[in-house]
Amino acid sequence: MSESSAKERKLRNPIVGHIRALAKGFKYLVEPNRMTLDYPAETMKLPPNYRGFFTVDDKKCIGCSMCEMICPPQAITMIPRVQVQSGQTVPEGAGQGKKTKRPVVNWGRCIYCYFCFDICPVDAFVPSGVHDLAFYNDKDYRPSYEEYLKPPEEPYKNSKKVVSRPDLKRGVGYEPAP
Amino acid sequence: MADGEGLIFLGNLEEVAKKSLEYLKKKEPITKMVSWGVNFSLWPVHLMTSCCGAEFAAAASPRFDLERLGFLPFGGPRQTNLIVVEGTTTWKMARVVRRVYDQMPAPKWVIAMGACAMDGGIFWDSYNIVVARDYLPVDVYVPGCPPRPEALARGVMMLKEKIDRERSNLIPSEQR
Amino acid sequence: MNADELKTALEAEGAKVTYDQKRKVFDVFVQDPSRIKQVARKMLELGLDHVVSVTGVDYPDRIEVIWHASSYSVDSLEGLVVALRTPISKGPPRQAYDPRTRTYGPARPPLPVDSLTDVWPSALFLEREAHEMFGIEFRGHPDLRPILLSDDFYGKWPLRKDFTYDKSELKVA
Amino acid sequence: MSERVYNIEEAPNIDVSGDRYIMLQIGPSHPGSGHMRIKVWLDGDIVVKVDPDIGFVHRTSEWLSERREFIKAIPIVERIMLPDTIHANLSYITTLERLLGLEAPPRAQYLRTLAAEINRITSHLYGIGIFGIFLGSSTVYMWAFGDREPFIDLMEMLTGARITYSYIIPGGVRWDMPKGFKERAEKVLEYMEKRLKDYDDIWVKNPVVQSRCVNVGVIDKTNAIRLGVVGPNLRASGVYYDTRKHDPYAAYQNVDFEVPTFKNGDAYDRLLIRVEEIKQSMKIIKQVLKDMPEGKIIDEGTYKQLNPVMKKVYDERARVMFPAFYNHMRPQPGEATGRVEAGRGEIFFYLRSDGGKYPYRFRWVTPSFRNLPFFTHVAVGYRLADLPAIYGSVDYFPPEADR
Repeated sequence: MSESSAKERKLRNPIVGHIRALAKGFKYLVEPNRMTLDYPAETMKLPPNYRGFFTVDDKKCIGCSMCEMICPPQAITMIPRVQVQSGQTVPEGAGQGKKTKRPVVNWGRCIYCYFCFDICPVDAFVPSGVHDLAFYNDKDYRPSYEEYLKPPEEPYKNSKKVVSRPDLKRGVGYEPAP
Repeated sequence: MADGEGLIFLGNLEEVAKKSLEYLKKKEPITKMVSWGVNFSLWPVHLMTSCCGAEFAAAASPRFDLERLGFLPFGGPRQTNLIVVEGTTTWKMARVVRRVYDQMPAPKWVIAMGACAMDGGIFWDSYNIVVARDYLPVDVYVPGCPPRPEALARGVMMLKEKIDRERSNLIPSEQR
Repeated sequence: MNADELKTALEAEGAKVTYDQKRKVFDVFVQDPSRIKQVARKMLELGLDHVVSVTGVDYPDRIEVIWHASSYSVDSLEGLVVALRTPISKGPPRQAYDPRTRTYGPARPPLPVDSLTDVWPSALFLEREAHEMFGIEFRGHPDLRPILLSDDFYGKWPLRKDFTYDKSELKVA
Repeated sequence: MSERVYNIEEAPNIDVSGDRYIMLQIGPSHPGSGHMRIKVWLDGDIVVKVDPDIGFVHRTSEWLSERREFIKAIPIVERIMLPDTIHANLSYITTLERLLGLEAPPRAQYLRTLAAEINRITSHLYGIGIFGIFLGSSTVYMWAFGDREPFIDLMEMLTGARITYSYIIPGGVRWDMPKGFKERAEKVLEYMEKRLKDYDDIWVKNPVVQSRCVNVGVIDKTNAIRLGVVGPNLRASGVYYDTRKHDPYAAYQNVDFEVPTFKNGDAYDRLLIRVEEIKQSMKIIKQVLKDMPEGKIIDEGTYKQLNPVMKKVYDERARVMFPAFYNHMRPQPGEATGRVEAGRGEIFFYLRSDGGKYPYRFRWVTPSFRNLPFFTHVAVGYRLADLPAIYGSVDYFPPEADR
């Protein structure tokens, strides 16, 4: 024990303590600092690197399966790409090459670690900016490839977009998003 | 009420009272009022099954303050009508959760919060993990690992919509 | 007392000591499990006063039990984690899964080794965990009930490499 | 202020089987945090024996990690210690780097220290808030959880997640400090310093708290060492020990900070020490922000393996993408250990590789689990009404203990 300078604590006199605690409580009663986000009316616009729901850029993806390999909960599955750019549908299994596979994410199992983003050799994943979704049943969170390509819709479109900022008085304050 | 509405006042007093009660339960102003009441008193059990409990606590804290939506964690299961499965449940815990669920009075709802409760999450292939829908009737799934408090708020609001949509079944029948 | 002095002191007890500073491994290997308590007493005497972890490593022919000890009271040892390691040989291999009766062969009996809880009381729960996960029977341990898992898995020793389980046997209610 | 009735040495040997003692089960569903069943044997209302029944959140992290690639254990260990995710991540990566023979560049080390200290503050505020619930004060729960939010916002800006950061990777960190982070952090620290004075009045030096915590749950120095207590609980008993000082990792040898210790080892000291540590963490954060060296955030060897697209992303957005070898990391056969001081105490890692794709043995011990023998002793001899104060002051986090 090289430094054994244990601190001596000072206990506060109970009467003084009660008065100071009450005074402090009273101060916050007349001067409350609210940091509440009025959620459905105001929604947060999160920093650009926030890890929320995401989609894949169909043009960039080369179907290499790296994301499937690194996904820790195995939420990504590579499926044969059925729909091509022009909108025409090719039968499943047509064109056996590597490039015909595309990743699909099971939202129920995804842990939003973004390892897939970082292992992707062509940087094909795109964050959607949406982070608050919920589903009614267990079929909804397993999208097909077409559903997955569309970025998830923001739930409250008419809400006020705000960003948080540090506030010296109440800790977290909000200002309208740029 | 198979006899039709006109025959409510047939029979002795007890029967009439019973029948009219059944009739009123299905009527719009009553169900609307009950649904409104239930919607703003969704008290979840304070049962942190796992680490999503930290975000559950954050959702009850001043910044997100789900008490605005009538969502107030309660200690005893007898006063509650919502159970939030917060993340992973193990075999040992699932039996406890089921027991707590059975103790809750009807009507009751279940929110599966977090990837582990929905589909196993990162622990999906563990021998000790059970997903929520295997032992409880889940109403709303909230994805995330852990979900943001906003996502939980959205889950609660979706549950409210669901309660309002199915409000005709809200009042339980005679047998509990 | 520094790492080199500790090394000589423990080698005098008949242990094989290796020290790798880069990987932070200070390894005290005792070939004979019956001498483990004696070495542990010596370690306690030298100032390694608490246990950080007790665990096993399952090899094909043996299970090695490792106590990681460290010090709060001796200044120069505080940066060290000393691993006290001893092998116990496994019994006959376990019978395989029988699909007809849908059962496994009887679980391999726990392997005995001396408990060090009377030397280091801080090993109490750690040894209990190692017993549950590896089926190491710590002789002299006051309480070897399962701690982390439900009773369904007791006797199956999950962290051994031959662990198998049948999910259909488990029920919530 | 209650006095201890039973002697701590003789108490565990009392035979509780007779009619004299009542067994009371508390939990697993209880109005505090987490769940663990505590079986308590009472003589009248005096606790004679405590038997914690844990394992309700045992998620088999060791078993799973031995069946996954090395890189996939990062999210697993994080989810186990939710209030201390960075520390779990850091301890695993420190050990893995020793096994791989990698070393992170100075800037990455500083960023790790920065993240770890911000996380320590949120972790202690979490503990203080939960302690408030146990003592029946929802005010301090609201305060502490509210004041966690500015720090969580900082981490969100730095790492891109609220709680599960997955920020530290072998050889460095994933993102550089974004623009405007420093100014924001300074503002948050200023706010917190002011706020800590208010905490003194309303909670820490409140006579109600003093009367419930002083001389309750005392554990002296000898017993604390004997039972292997870790973290703030150890230092509250007067043992000067901190892994950051005694086994330095990241950039801790370059920053100047004190390790606060207290003498009495009761519930009140365990509360005070957390407040003191918040102050020290803020001191470290200020230094780290001031001295942050320039340079890469990933080691040269890993940087060279990035493909041109990834290098472009690194230059434009200061984001490290993973080279392909992360998918199949194969360290040399051998073993390594690592220790990190998390908010609740010391995390210990032991990794063994046989040269294969998966760890041969993945062993880790979390602080809460190591505090269990202490927990069986600390409440003995006090009244049942003191149990919430003692349990709350230990800052026990069940999912962390069960792993």
